[in-house]
Amino acid sequence: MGTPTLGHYLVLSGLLFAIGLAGVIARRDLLIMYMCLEIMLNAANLSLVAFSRFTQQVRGEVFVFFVITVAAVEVAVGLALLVSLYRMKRTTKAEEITALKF
Amino acid sequence: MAWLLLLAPLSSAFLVWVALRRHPRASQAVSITASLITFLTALGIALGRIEAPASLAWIDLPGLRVEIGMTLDALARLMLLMVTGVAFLIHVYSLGYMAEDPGRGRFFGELSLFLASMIGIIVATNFVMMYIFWELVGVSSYLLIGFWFEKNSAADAARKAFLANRVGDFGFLLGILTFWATCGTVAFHPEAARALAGNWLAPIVGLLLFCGCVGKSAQIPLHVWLPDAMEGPTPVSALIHAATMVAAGVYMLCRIFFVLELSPEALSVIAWTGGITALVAALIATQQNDIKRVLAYSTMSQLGYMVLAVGCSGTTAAMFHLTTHGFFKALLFMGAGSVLHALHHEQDIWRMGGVGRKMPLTFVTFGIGAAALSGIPGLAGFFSKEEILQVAARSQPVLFWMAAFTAALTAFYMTRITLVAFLGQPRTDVVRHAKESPLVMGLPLIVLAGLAIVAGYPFFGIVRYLGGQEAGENSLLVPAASLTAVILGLVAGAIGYGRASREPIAIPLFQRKFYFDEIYDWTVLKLQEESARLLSWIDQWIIGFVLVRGGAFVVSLGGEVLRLVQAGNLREYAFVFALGAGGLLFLLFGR
Amino acid sequence: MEGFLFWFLAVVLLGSAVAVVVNRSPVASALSLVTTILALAGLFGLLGAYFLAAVQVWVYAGAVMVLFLFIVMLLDLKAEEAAPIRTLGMGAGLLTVILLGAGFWHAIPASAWEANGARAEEANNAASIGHLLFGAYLLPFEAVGLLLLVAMVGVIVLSKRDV
Amino acid sequence: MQEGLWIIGAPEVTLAVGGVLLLLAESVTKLQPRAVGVLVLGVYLIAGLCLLPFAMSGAVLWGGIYTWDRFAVSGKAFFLLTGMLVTYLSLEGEGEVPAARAEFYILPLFCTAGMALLCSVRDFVLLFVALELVTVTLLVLVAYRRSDTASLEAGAKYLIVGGLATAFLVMGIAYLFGATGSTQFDGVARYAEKEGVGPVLILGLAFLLVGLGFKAAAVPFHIWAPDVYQGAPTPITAYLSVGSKAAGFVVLLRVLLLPFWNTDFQRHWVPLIVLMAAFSVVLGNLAALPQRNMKRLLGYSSISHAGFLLIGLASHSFLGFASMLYYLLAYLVATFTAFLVLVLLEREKEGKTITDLSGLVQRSPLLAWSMALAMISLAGLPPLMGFFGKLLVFLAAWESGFHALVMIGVAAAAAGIYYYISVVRAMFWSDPVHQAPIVVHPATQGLLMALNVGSVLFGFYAKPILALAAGAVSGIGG
Repeated sequence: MGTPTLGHYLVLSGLLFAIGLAGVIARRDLLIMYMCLEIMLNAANLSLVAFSRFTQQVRGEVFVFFVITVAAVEVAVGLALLVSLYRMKRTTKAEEITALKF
Repeated sequence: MAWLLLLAPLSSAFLVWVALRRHPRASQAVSITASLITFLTALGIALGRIEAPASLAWIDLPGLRVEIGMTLDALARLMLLMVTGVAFLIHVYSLGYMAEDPGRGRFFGELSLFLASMIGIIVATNFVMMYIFWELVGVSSYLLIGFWFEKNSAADAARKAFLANRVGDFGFLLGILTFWATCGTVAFHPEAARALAGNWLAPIVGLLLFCGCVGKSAQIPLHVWLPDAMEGPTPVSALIHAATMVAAGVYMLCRIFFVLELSPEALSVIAWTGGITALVAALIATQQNDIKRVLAYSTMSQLGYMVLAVGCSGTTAAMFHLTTHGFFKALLFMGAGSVLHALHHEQDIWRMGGVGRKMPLTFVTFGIGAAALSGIPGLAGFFSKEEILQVAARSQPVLFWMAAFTAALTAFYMTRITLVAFLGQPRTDVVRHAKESPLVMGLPLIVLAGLAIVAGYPFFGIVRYLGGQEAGENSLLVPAASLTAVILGLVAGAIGYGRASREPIAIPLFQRKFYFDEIYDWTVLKLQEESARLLSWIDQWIIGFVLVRGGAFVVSLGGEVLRLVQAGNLREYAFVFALGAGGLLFLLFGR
Repeated sequence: MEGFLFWFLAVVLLGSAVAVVVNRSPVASALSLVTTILALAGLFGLLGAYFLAAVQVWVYAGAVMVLFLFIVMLLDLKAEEAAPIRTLGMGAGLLTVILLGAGFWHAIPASAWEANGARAEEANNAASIGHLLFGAYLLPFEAVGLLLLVAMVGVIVLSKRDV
Repeated sequence: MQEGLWIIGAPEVTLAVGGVLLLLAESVTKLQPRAVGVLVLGVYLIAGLCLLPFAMSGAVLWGGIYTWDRFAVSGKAFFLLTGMLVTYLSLEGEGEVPAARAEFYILPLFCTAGMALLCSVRDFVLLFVALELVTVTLLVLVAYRRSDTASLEAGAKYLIVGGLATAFLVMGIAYLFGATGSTQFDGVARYAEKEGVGPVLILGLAFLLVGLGFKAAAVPFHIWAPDVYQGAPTPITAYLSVGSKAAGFVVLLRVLLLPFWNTDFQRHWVPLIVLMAAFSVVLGNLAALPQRNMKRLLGYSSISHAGFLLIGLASHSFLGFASMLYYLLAYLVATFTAFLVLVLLEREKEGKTITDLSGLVQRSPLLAWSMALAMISLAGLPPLMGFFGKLLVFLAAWESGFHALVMIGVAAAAAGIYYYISVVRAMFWSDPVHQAPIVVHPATQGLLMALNVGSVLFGFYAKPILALAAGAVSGIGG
């Protein structure tokens, strides 16, 4: 087990991203789908930090800082929305929220 | 000054639309003044008192410069004079014809818009400007034909006209784009087309541009809208079918002749389209009973003549016939309108009879128009038709014989409707109580009848104005053949219909207009069915598979798939999104 | 040592991420997500981004995930029934993982596999981030401030009981 | 322009400060929501006035992350106009908005601030933050009617799909940063010029396109649009269809013109844009055909317009970009006219479906005519702005050699006429379902007239708008 290279980190991050995406597609509960979105954002963060280290640029880490903040903001608003939705419809299952359709 | 041509009717249309729709008197006044101003301006231009203005840049971007300007050469001046003159007379006539219509304010506004767009086509200096006004003519004629939109038939007719024109315009637009792409400019300049000379694209460009004419000038196979367009008020029929909209196609062909002449193939397609249209329309006209439909088919037939002339490189002949035809066809339509006005919109000639005695002025003027259209020597139609036949005889002998036969048919059906409608005994009570139309409708008739008599003579100067006849040997065969044809037609008509009170001949093929409508209806129906099937297929499979409801087949594929493709389900949305992203990646890296 | 830590954390990271996706109970999913985030913080540390590792633990594991858990408990979400998620959803998901993973793999240049270069030794991580944050990136920083305000108002608007 | 002075001119600053002040004032003094709405209009006006003196200046500020050029200024003006019209729509459709209404007027200020900021971005970090400001604010606004399940559902869908787009965007930026070591546009451009275009850069470009395609609602990232358009409060639907879409295109222009202008890059993104454009025009127009719900119909129509705008973008020529900007303005005018009429009808508790529009001409000729003009302009018939927009876009694409694309576009536009005309037919040629005549406030009458006249006038007299657009485009280039 040698020292991990940039490639290792990138593949790791890519896999994480794909798992998150798969979760968004596969899960039926909006809340869990949202958790999977968080995984995807985190995957991007991992790439950023890895790049930041291997290009010797702190700027990437600053961007991660922004991403974390924005993610927190989105979680706050999104959860508020989901709670309101739950209050009205008593569910957060994706397939039960399909009044708007073709 | 010359800008008045466009500004006067445009501002009239705008004023009526914004403020005066509810005030018929005011909008009549505004609209008639505007058309008078345009006519006077056109007169001033024709007399050389008004010069063409400098062009303004309308779009000025690197790579594309479109100017808005005015071409005022002989071609345009003649057309301007004819269009504005006829339009003015039609405005005056409409005062009487539309006097009782509650919506006439709107009517006059739409007339002004139509006039403005027509003038735009005439003076256009480049393809883009012409296309803009071309489309605008389409829109405003849509409004005018559908003027009585309460009637379902009018709404349908308007839609039909619109659709047929769109088909033609699609080709026209592609033609313009191709021209621009090859020549690098959109201006009407013979030098501009140099890049096309000898290019394999030349016939394609020519034919694509011709598509626009096929739609607007009602050539086969896009002619079906024109007879139905009779649903509009009669002044509209006169305006659209006589002088202006349908003539726009022929005018356009003359204007862009510098492109067409680069390819003999395109020219012969054009000539044949015109010849066939002329013949088929004349055949249909012999068996129609609706007076306005007869006139509509005869218009189509005459337009076929003009297109034929262009196809035989006889632009002068085409424009000459266009002008004289504009006069006598407007006259015929307004005469017919006058009859309809008196007979409370009875259009069947077999329910008229003896109208001539009740309405002498209308009868005399209509008769002059009919004689001019039939090509009786001494009247305008004779001279111009003669020109076209000469041109045809020189380059396409087969088409010449077709055209001569058409001339006989023309004389035949004009005799038929004149005899049946105006002579004999009144066949209904409405006719017995008919009265001559008011003077405001009569005056335009008189003016046009005068023009229908004199416009053809050399002293009137139309041909000279256009720069003289096409060079070439004039054969004696032509006048002989055409005279024989006219006489044959007249005699046949007189024998067949002199004393008839019922239709003596019945040819279903002609009555049913060669079954064009049936064929189209069937095709459209099929198309609709097929596209409905296609749409529902898309709905079920593509949209259904990706994001909407599943159908029975989805069930058969398995309930699992069904669950995956639920309607409005966010999970599929996410899946589609991911597929899209995957597709992008595939396109970038998969190659 | 670094190699061992990397592989250990990577396995934990991927395993817990998969656990988020496949767990039927929402609470279990949320807890798996916490694990994911902690593992990620470990990787950040491994990459020398100590400050971010701390932020990750505080903000994500500390605040965001507690919020998630709280909501899960509040809504009293039931575990999902087995059938649909097990089969087709998973199939589509797996397909996505494979496709995207292959895409990433393909896109990563060979040079990346040699780049195990020296760490960005800008000794004090937090300080340099701070400098950038309040220097070059002051404008986005202010914009994020505005974003937080919007979020605050938004949360109130969306969840306050009707007056 | 003096360094620092831009703060006075930048609308984003004025709008943000105005918004914060209004929030404070409203919580302290119990202002009427309507009054807040009028004040918001005032804030937009002030921002516009402050922008004027700086309209012609140019500078690159903040160490290169923020640029002030003619494109930025035109974009900011465009978004100010959008924001103003949205607020006017909200004021007219007051009954649609629930309690705690004042925020409904104030939040769009922040959103517009985000859009104005987007016009000036020259750095991916700033781009991300500004884009999120727009998305999050819109999210709150979409779900604003929280006692209405449709609104909440729309919000949930926007949340999840928007979240996906954000994730892709961040990933894309990560790759771009990783490959070039810079987050600034010109840094990326310089790197690509020097080192060539590698796979990581292209990956970044693709992910960026996904994120921005979501904003522009272009196929295949369009799925959220019809649902969200239908569920959101009507003024917000208008905001989404004009503001959010325009923001997407502004950023696309900025991004594709500076960092990705390199021909090696063009080889990659031009075919993608062409495909997206073709699919958008076809799918948007076909899917709109069977729709009866007006907002949903406009949703699909907006997808097709994204396609037409993309055709302009795809031609990647000066003419294409300029005509795209002209098209955007035409789209703004027509869309807001349509939505203003819808809002007025909704006040009468109708206006949801085409049937509700039946016989509108007998109830209010002004509304019917305005709607008809809007539809005709969207359909692309002369002489309205929409026609010239389409014509120019087609011309540009044809010149760049995308003949098939233009033919698809023309055919799709022709198919689209059908559903626009069916709206017109309902208004003019059917008997009214509802009878009560509709009373329209004089100011609204004036606004409708202004929009109508503008649509006709700037169609015929396109030169000034085109000159503006051309100036703006020439301002962007590297």
